Amino acid sequence: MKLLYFAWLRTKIGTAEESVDLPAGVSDVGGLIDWLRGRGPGYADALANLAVVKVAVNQEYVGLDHPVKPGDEVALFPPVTGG
Amino acid sequence: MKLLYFAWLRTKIGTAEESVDLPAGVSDVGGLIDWLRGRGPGYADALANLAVVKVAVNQEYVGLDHPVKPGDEVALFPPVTGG
Amino acid sequence: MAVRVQREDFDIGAELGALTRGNTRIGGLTSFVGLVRDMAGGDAVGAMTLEHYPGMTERQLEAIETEARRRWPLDATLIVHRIGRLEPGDRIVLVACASAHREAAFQACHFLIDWLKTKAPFWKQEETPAGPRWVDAKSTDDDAAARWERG
Amino acid sequence: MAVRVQREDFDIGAELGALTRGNTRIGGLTSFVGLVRDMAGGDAVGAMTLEHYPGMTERQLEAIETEARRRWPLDATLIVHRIGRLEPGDRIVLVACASAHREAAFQACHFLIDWLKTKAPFWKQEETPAGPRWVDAKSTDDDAAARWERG
Repeated sequence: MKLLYFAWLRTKIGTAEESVDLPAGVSDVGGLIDWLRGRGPGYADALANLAVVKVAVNQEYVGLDHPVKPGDEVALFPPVTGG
Repeated sequence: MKLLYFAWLRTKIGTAEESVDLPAGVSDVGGLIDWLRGRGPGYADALANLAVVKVAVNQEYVGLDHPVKPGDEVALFPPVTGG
Repeated sequence: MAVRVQREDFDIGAELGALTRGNTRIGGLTSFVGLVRDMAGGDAVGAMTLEHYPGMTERQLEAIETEARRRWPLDATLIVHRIGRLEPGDRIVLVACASAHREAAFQACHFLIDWLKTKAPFWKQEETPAGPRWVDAKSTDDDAAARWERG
Repeated sequence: MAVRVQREDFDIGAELGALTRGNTRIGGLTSFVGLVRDMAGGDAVGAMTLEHYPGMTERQLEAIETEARRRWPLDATLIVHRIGRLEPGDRIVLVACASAHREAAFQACHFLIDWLKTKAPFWKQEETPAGPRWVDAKSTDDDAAARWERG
């Protein structure tokens, strides 16, 4: 699956995009975020407060219980500030 | 005093502007309109329904009880339709 | 802070560009352009002629603009209204408000056009297949203006 | 019905002129332009950089535009949003709605910018004397967007 990070999530994690295999036992966004937190201090810091993390799967906003599967594009980013 | 008529009041009265001496006994807008109605059928027709006649004295909207005096500019016109 | 009544068309880009140029406190610019429609009340309209009360029109527009600036924190406002003969698709009026905040810019612009429509002495005469016809004032315009009466 | 994300500035007059040209059903055109302010949260801001999520941004803008057209009778809509580095006074976004009726044009334009601000994936990073700073989402923007939730 493809993972995308924007704005300060990108800065904290240190990369804009990465490809990972769907980790064993992960079936939804919440599980994926738990797994990502274990990948290093940058991830743990970026994902510490989910109140300020938005998630899109295949370019649609979703909640933490949304399923993830191989091939998905999962994006994590802060609340938007355009306009 | 100077009298101005706009839109269909002008069409019905048949003139855009005229100068008249303040008629004897006329002291307010209502009195002036009563006097104008007697000047001819065009005036009477134009001023038949005061619900659709607006009045400005010296370029400010006023009511029928507003005083009129020599030298005033009195305008009569329908509800506005700009914009 | 400008009010103009003119026969000529206006250049929206030039007008709006000039309104905000050099003022970096401005965060939002809301504008409204009114255009001549080819249908009014179900009858085909060929063109219209706009008449106004010179002098009082400018005074009313300035008073409306002053009221908007009293109610909202505005950095710039503009009202341009055309008179004379206009055809379908022609621009009639431009109203624009610039402010640090978009909500003020929206509210003030909406207020200006609503009040202009019921207070500024302009009158439209439409050319219809049955001959010229003075446009009646609309109660929906009175209702729109009344929303803002509370001040 | 157009949505664009671009680095270049836009020409307001050309954009708005094109939006209404040839459609004489249109009676009103409301537009909003967002500009970079030189002050944000009390600190002087030199410039900002706008980042977005290519693909999802366009999808979100199109979805917002579709929702506006479902709610109001619109003849034309336009959203242009810039990305990249912008300086104080630069234009960020243009939103415009044209309709037979001015109330629909106002409501829809206001709705579009309010929803864009909370739903379209753009992020601003400001340059401040203390270094770059990601702009926080504003609760007032959430409140403005929430007004329109009822549908």
